[in-house]
Amino acid sequence: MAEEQVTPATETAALVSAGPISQWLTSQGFGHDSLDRDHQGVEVLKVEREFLLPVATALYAYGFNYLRCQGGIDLGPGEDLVSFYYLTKLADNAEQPEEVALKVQVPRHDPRLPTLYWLWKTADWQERETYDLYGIVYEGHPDLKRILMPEDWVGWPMRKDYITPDFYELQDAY
Amino acid sequence: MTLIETRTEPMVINMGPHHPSMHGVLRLIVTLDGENVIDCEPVLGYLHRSMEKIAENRTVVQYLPYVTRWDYLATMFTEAITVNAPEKLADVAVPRRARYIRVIMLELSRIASHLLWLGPFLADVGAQTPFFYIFREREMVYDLFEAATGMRMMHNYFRVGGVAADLPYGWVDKCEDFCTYFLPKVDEYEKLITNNPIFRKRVQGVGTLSREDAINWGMSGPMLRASGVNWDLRRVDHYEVYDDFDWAVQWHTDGDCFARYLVRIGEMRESCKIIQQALKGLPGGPYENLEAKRMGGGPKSEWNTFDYQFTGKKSAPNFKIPKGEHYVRVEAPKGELGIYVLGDDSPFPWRWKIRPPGFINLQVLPQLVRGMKVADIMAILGSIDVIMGEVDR
Amino acid sequence: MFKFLNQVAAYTQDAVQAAKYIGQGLTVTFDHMRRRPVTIQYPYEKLIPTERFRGRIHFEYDKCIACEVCVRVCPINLPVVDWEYNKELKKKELKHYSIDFGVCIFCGNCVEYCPTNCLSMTEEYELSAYDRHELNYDSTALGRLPKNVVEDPMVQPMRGLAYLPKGVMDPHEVDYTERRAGLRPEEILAQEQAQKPVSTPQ
Amino acid sequence: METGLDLQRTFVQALEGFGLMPGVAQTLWMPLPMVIILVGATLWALVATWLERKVSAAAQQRIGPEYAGPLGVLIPVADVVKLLIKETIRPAKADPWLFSLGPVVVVLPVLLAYLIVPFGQHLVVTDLAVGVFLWVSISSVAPIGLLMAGYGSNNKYSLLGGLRAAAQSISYEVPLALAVLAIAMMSNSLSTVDIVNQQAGYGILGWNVWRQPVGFLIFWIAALAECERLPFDLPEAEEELVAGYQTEYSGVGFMLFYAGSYLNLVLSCLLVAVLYLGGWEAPIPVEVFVTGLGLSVTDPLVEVITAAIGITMTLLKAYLLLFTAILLRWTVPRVRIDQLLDLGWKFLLPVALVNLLVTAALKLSFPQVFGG
Repeated sequence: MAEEQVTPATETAALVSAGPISQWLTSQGFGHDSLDRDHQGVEVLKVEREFLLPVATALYAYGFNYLRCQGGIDLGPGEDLVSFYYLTKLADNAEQPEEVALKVQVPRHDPRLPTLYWLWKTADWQERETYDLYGIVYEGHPDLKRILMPEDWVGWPMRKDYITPDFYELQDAY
Repeated sequence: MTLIETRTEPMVINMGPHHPSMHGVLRLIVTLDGENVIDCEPVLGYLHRSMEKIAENRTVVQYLPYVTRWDYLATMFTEAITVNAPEKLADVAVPRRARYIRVIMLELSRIASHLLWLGPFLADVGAQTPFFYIFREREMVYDLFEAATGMRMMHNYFRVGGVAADLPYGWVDKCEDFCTYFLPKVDEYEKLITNNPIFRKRVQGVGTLSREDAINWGMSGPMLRASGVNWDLRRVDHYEVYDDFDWAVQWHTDGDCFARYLVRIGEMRESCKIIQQALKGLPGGPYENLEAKRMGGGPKSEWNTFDYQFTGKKSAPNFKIPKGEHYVRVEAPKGELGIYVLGDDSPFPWRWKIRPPGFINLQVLPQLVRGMKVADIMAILGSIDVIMGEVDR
Repeated sequence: MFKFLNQVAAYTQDAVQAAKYIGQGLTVTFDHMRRRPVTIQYPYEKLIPTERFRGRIHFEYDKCIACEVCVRVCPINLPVVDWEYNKELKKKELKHYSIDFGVCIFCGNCVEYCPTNCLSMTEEYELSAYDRHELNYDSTALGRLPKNVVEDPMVQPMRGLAYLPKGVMDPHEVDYTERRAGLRPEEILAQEQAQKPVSTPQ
Repeated sequence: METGLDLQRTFVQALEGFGLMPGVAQTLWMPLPMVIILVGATLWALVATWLERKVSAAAQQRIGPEYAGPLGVLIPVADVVKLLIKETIRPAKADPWLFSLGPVVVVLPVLLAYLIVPFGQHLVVTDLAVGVFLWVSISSVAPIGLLMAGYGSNNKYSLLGGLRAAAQSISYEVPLALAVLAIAMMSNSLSTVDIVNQQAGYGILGWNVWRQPVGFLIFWIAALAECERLPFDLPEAEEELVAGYQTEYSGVGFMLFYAGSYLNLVLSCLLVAVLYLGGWEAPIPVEVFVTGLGLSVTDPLVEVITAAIGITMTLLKAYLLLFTAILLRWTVPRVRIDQLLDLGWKFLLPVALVNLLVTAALKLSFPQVFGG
């Protein structure tokens, strides 16, 4: 991939160099932190959950019309949970369209953050899945309930501290 | 004249998880007013195996046999992405021959997947016969797969840094035979299906998805392209060696089921063309397994250089996924198949998030079927092309 | 009136078009009736598994060094390797080896990574049993070789597409002994030699 | 008109010759044709199911049933045996009466309608004056059975299927009847025997299909819809309604539906043959050969041969149509319910009406050709 060669120099030079999107956001007054670029050189922005909605809206207005991938990460037992978003500017005949990744860290004991469903409808099921597997609550989501696991499942299976039950009750067929 | 007011209770009908046209174990809770659909709620999870959790406890080598069980009809793509993710994270170089072989395999797999979309789609609107015709061609693809990989569906063929084995003797010839045989067959399908007035009536103007909606709902693959977006990751990301070939992105602007049909039919033709070109340009001898040439050429011949190998370096069973994160994707037949991988310098990935195209594409279903007829649910669901293995993972 | 007639004309045209295209579809299905069935009549005709076919695993007891690589590369750590450390020889001695084919998915990882090639894939794929525990093969059962389809007089062997001669698409058309497409290694070698007769190996 | 073979008269005369009273002889005769036609109809339906399998297999490059008898001809028998000994399951909350009576109500009218199918001048169970009309009216009883089955099954798919069957049957009854009306107008009779006789004399050129091409198509489409064959098999649309009204049926109940649908199909094909393709008439009139060979039409041997040819001809035409129906089934997709009703009410009905009017006009203008 061509993107790999984008800025290997800047990555090493400045520990956290703000990319163009980050600079634009800063110029518009949206608070966020730049993290290391990911391996393909996509800017990763760390956003506080209070600012997620405004930042996301700004990015949406900036042209990031396509939410590629949304998911959760568990940073480890007892540590924070992360909700990440990969955004792309989708256009016809695109060549290396701009991409950006957002990461929102939420504390494990209070994993709440606003939903992005109203900006990108595609967040609907992806956020439900993250809720289902990580227990991250997306406030304002129209239908936040378990999607892959049975509705009466106890626990959040993808968390690192989840203990697989030795014995499964036969789930009631609906 | 006053109309007599009749009030009917809406009927809630439960389609699935075992219903003839639910493509596996999808369950739809459909609210009907007579024959009209008021609402529909998909219920997933009947095939959920927590593939992501499994991935966190497996090395890449151990995990590879699992991945063909996501999208079990486009198996090569799941393997490709599983291999690509750690490969790109570790910056493993892939020989050109291996890339060509990968492209051939991927496109064959795309043909197989589109074929097994075409049959059930037509069966969903009521025509059973194409189902049998597509199996005839699909069997041939699978015969080719079996000869090269050892299995028809669960190949376990891609490896970090290349593919598991070189193509066997005579495989290229037979693959070319297949291409020349297959293109007229597509014409035959078109003759049987495309202009059939009943088929046209069933799919034209049904399940129309506008360009804006398609983007906003995160559609990908034929769903997105049928809605008028010229977006094909093979072109956008320039991965593997797709730039070496002359092919066109298939897209239509109507956004209905018929447009999706046309896009997929067109893609089968394009895939066939790509395969033909790739077979011609296969580095290291147009036709055969290279071993004989290598031995003939001696240890210092060009046949022994990096580009002419089918695997760069055989990966160790405890191949370490380096620290770092990224999101990789391929254009699978159903859409964008992506993996977000977060490595922490251990054989196991810390996080392995799968972005299955079917899962994302399926969520637009309630949107599309509202206000349509019962029979349209099947046509629309068929045109979305979901495989529950990857939706539920 | 004319407008109405035009409508009628357009309607008729539509109907004729519809009839035409349905007729076209009928010709396709009708044409298939004269084609040879592509099905293979399974118990009487069988496809010869390909060379790389991953069937039941064959195990050579004497070659095994009990290294347990097969266990480590297996997605579910399936092979059971029972060994004892022989202190005199300072070597692991294999006591027992078994694979449960009721659970195995024939991914071939164990065969690929086995350092001594004591594991290999056979072409046996008809593993049905009345009891699933019968599928748990011990080292003796794993050492048995399957019977080749070609040797079975009750079966008409067929080849898959990739093993047919060039241009042949239907396995019914040719005998299975006919040579398949592609050049043999020695032929490639001969070709190579013919191309550069001057150059000599160092 | 020649009299041809009259088995009834011969039979009754023979019995009277043994000294039986004419009334008793008549009574003895009565059940015979019924039993024969019952057995015959069942047999033809079984053949139809076998044909369905073989033709669909051939159209899909398969072999189809092969090992049950030569070419798998015993497969229908195996089917029947299987379905007979299969457990009959009735859902717990189904209505027992409706559920059990449904299949019977579906099959009986179809069997009853075989009364009027002629295979020769006298080779018909009853030559009713209202012939075709009887069939049209009787066949509209079947949807009641479907509705009963659909409603009684206590299953939503079944209910939808039953409702669809009713709607479909009502909409296609009308164009069907109108198409028949045009034929009746030309033949000045509703009797099937008269209709065939009216087409006789000119071989293939005399058949109604030339005088009623539009009517033929309307009748064929409507008949397919009445039989719930594939472009119109919405009541049992597998992909939508699982199996429609027969979802909950197994064993004998299912067999009755299955048999009913094929009996109905064969019946429709027979009727198309009778109404439009000259019934038992050969493409070249048999009389031509008979007189050409210098034989008398009333020669007993000739009569038997003519009757045999008549039966063969009728069945041949019917099975040719059946083949078309099967091939069509395996070629086209299914229409949607609104499109189905559109086609019935907005296309077939007006066209049938126009056809009727044109027929009437032609009849007035050319009474010789169009049956004055």
